[in-house]
Amino acid sequence: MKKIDLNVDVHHLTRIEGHGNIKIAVENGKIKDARWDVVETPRFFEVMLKDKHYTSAGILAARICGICSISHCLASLLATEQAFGVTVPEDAKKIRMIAKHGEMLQSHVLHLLFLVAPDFFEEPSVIPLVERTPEVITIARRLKLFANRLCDAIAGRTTHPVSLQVGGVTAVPSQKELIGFRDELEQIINDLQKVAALFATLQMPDFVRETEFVSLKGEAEYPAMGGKIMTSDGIVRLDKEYKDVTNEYVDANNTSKWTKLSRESYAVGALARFNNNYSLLHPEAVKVAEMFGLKPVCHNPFMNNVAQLVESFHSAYEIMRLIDEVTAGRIKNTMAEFKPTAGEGVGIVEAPRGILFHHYKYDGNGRIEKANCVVPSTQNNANIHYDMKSLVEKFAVKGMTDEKLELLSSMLVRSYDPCLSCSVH
Amino acid sequence: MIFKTIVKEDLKKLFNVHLKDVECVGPKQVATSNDGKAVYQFLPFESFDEINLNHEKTEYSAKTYFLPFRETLSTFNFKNGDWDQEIKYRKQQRVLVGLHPCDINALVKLDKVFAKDLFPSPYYRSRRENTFVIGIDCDKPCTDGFCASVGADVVTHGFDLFLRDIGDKYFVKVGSDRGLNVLNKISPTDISPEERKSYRKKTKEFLAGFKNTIRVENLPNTLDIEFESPVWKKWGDKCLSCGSCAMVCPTCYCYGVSEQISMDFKKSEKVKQLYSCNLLDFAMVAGAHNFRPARETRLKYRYYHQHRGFVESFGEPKCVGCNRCGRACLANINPVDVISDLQMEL
Amino acid sequence: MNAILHAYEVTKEEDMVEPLDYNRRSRMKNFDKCFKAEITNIIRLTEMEKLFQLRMINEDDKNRFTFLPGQFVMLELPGYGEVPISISCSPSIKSIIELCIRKAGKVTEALHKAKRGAVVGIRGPFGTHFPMEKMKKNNVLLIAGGLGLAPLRAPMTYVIENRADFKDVHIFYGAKDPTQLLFDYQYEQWHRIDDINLQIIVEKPDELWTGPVGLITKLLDDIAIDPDKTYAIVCGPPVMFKFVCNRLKDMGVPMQRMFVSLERRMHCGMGKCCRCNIGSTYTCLDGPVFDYWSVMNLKEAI
Amino acid sequence: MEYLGIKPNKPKVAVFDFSGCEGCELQLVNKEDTLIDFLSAIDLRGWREASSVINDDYDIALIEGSITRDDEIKRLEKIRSHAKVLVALGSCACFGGVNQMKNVFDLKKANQEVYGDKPKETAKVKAVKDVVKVDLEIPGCPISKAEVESIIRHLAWGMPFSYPVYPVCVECKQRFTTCMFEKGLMCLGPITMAGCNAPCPAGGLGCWGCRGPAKDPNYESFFAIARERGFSTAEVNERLNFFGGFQEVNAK
Ligand SMILES: Cc1cc2nc3c(=O)[nH]c(=O)nc-3n(C[C@H](O)[C@H](O)[C@H](O)COP(=O)(O)OP(=O)(O)OC[C@H]3O[C@@H](n4cnc5c(N)ncnc54)[C@H](O)[C@@H]3O)c2cc1C
Ligand code: SF4
Ligand code: SF4
Ligand code: SF4
Repeated sequence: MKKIDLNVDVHHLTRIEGHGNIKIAVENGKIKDARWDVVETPRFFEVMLKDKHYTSAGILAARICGICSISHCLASLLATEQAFGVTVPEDAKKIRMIAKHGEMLQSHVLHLLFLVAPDFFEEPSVIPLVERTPEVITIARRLKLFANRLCDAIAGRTTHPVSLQVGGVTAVPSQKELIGFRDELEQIINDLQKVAALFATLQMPDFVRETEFVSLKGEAEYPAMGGKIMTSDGIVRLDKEYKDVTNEYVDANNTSKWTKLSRESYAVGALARFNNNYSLLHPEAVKVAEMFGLKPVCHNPFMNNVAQLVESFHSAYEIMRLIDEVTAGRIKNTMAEFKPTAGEGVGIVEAPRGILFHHYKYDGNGRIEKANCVVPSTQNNANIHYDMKSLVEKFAVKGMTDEKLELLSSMLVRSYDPCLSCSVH
Repeated sequence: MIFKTIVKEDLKKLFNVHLKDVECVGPKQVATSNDGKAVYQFLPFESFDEINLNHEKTEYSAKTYFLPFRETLSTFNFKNGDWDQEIKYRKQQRVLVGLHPCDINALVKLDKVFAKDLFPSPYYRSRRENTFVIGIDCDKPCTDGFCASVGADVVTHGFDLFLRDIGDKYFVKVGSDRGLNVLNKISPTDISPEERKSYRKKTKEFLAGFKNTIRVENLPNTLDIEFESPVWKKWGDKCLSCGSCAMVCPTCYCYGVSEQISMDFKKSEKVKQLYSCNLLDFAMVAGAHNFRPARETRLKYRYYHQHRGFVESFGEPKCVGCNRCGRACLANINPVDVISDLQMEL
Repeated sequence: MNAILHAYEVTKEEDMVEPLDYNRRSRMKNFDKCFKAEITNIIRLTEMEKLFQLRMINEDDKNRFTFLPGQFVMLELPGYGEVPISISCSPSIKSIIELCIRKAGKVTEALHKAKRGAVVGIRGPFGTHFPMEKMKKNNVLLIAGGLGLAPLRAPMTYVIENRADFKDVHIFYGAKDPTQLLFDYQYEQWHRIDDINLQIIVEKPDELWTGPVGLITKLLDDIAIDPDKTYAIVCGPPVMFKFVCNRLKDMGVPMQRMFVSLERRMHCGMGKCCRCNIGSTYTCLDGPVFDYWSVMNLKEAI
Repeated sequence: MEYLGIKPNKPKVAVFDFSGCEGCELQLVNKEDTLIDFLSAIDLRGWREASSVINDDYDIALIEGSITRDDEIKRLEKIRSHAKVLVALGSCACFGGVNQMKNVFDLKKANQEVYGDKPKETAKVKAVKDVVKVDLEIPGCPISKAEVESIIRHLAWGMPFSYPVYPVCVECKQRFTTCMFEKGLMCLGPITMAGCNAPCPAGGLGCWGCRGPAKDPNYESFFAIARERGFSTAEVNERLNFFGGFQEVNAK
């Protein structure tokens, strides 16, 4: 048998958000090293949030992540609203939800078509695809443009929203504008079908490592904001008990913390939501899952890509339903009356990359005394790390070139759609 | 002038039935201010119920429908080292309703500059001629306006129809043949002697109601003599140089032109953007030399243009006394205070 | 279109793009349309200034474009912008327009990079002119400082071409140092013209300089004029024309017989954008040529 | 396209990210209608977030994020040595952004609070210009893609780029926004540089000054106005300090 020596050293992996390194060393068929290290610089948001007035908490929190700023902002608002005991008007909730789904669509499309797709075409970036498959790029642009415009209209801006504020929303697009978006959705869903057709031709690596999946527990709807936490290993917890789920700890090689629950690590994100809440997906989204043979509980991390695609359909249909509901009557009140009080609140949002927690403790003057944020990618990092080990065990030790392994391990990390600056925050 | 009366309800019909497929713009409530007052803005509406003709005064003026904040003057299309120039005007019809006397008088002043002067502007004329203007008299003078002082409280022309609320009817002045045409859709009646009386009574009450005045007699000369007055520094020190006054003013029309190449480098647009003489680089020339580096000088020149320059060119002040600038100004710089300060200097 | 609004005459596009014609400017309908012109020659004058010779591409435009000394055009470089530039050549030559341009910023820098054959746009001419007719049968003083020679060149060539109509002609030109002198290749020719007093002075001479040294006002020391029969055109930066005009005033020349050309920021050339407005006066409509009396009455002019 | 005998050059561009949320980089792939034209106008030499191509030969370096660790200083210095034009992209790069708010805390304590007894390396937050020379700044949190496009076009045509000198209020007026102060809210618009198209006042948030000061702002008058309208000095200063663009400017 041939001697197997492998060496992969990826410094600052490309086409992901933030800075992380892959290190794999196999000597003589023995794994010396197989690591996923996050080296992003810490920014200390939890410390910066201290002493902040509730009016600026959401603005600051949004800056944790430029890609899912709407989710961070919403989680922050939910935490504050829970602390103050605010009941957000129904119309405002729906409008927030449209923004939430808009972000989900935008983020998933960005990941699938701009960051993942080049791997399958064996290109370094999306730019060569402009010439190779212009139709795909046209679709990608159209989808993203739609989602961005929708968020701009609803939240005032896609990146770092402005009109999502404690108590509700401060600006509402006109009925006419909303109906305009509704009319475009047919084309959007059509485009998503084409994306699905494209992904159906791509081969996802056949890799399975059993893990625990953590997400919000949907009650009547596929989960998005607020509610209980559940895991695929059968644990259910209240929002206040989130720390029992996350169990954050510090790893020496990572600026991102790691988390664990029933096993050495757990996963969050599209696949986790899918696995835990399959029955609540929109029927059209389920059809797409079936097309890919994706069924719960799936333990192949590469299938997270497919789960994102499934969710994109779900979000598109949800946007349609929500716009219909909002435009059916006259939008009444979108802002609750409230007074800041002393108290604690936990805001949980299913961000595109997974479950997100913001936990604030307020003094009586509307200022934060203590803040804690647990971010999706933080929770995924340990899982990626253990996946990496398992991936090397399964594939590499049987023989593979360095290049192939580098690509495969990079694709593994990318399939989680990690957001590292966010995970370190 | 032809005078008619219409039943109020018919006006609604005019919009909701006859003008259904034309773009209609009127005073719409957009917000509530801190002190509980409704804030109005001239904005497009679908149904007549969305607007309120009893509004006190819109926050911004209606000029933007004639002099938009941004307008493409021409497009240069490049090809093979050469180019051609393409010019387009806005020709779509629009109905503008709810303009007060100050607003209409402002349009008449803009007409002097943009439609009739040495170099008439086709961009303006095209918009003006394709806009159907329906004005309405104020029920009572607004709290802070001084239109009467600058002769802008009464309108005689510059509209297609002009209404006054005389109870259950509108008294209508018809200013153009197309105005009459439109009016005929909703069967107007000839005015009765009582209606004429009540129109005149209402108008008299309105004119008698003015409290807010400025003394404009000899103002152009005063401005000249007081060029170095410390009054300018007093107000200039407060000025934020934010241009808000000129943006909301119905008669401020200064602008800047810039060119923007498209991202594919295939064409370039020459874009006009309304500017303000209060903005820092208004009189800046090459080599960064600025003719008006001081806030007070820039502020002063706005008043000069309103109350001296325009008088010299057209025999009347440019200001129509709506005090929109005063309301928009966070530093509370307003013509009444500034001008009375100046007059006091004497 | 809504039929009931239709009764009113709607502006037709054709109305708006009627060709331009100078001298009937109130009948002109569109002043935003450019004449297309080709750069036929570029002459480097100094480090910072170049003379551009332009020729209208369209034959009709060429015939229609007439101007008077002192007027300016808006020079359009599609994609870069538009700048006001004085016409710097004789009004009698129909085939060519000369513009002397200093590299000062965005647009002018691009122009300095342009090559022969490039196509630019021209709008105008705009503004007032020097009253050449009135000046006839009088002495004329043509005085320029620095780039002021650019606007002065039009009246100057006019005077030269119509030499017989004028009495004494003095042309004074001053610059900081010899490297900044514009049109130096033409001095020889101008010197040879009979009965014109051409004097060139620099503030800081170099080794090769043999002419007079000092400020331009110094040249006035050596001439005797009959102030009642004298007109002056003074072009240059405000500090310069202020000194010269005051000096001429002391010599007895009436302020209304001295003419200067002002520079302001301009974005339209048509008295609309207000950028060149000085109080009540538009530099583009009432100027750029003003008599000195008016300038002194314009606040902030200098 | 060639015009005036001048050809636009295709600048070699590389994008780098330091400490930040990468929202500004995201903006670079937004504005989808001109995205392809934008990407064709540049020769992309490196952009970790979007491409696996990495090349050290570039003219323009777009730098996102602030500088908070020694290895970042070294990386930045190396980039500076390659780049002809170094552009600071976004408020973090231009003035430290929200990140600089951590500078008021004791870093040791902060570290302990987040990482317990296993502290991570960190340093006081710096803007890019505090470390290397910056040629152009595009402030904003996030940046406006339109401005980036405009800068790229100017660089491609060798034209100097100029920023609006006026404050946000002008853009507010141009989009019919009712003034925040009218509604009883605070807004830094009158002293902040325009160019963002005033999304924050339009969304009911008021301007937080993410683009830093306009040219020659009238601070005194602004502070007086804020005071008159019942906003405390602390409130005004908190806002001025939020994005770091108004360093050393404080209401008294
Ligand atoms: C009536 C008149 C005649 C002129 N004649 C000449 C001439 O013959 N030769 C010559 O070299 N220059 C002349 N100038 C000055 C010339 O217009 C400026 O140098 C030029 O506008 C600079 O533009 P830029 O884009 O290169 O510079 P930038 O500094 O980039 O200018 C930006 C903008 O500012 C405006 N601007 C800047 N400086 C001036 C200025 N001095 N006057 C008016 N607008 C300005 C322009 O509209 C320009 O678009 C004249 C100016 C005027 C008003
Ligand atoms: S200057 Fe002021 S008061 Fe006069 S018309 Fe303009 S906004 Fe109205
Ligand atoms: S909201 Fe802010 S930016 Fe807008 S006009 Fe008011 S003060 Fe200026
Ligand atoms: S309005 Fe203010 S805070 Fe908002 S983007 Fe503009 S400059 Fe930044």
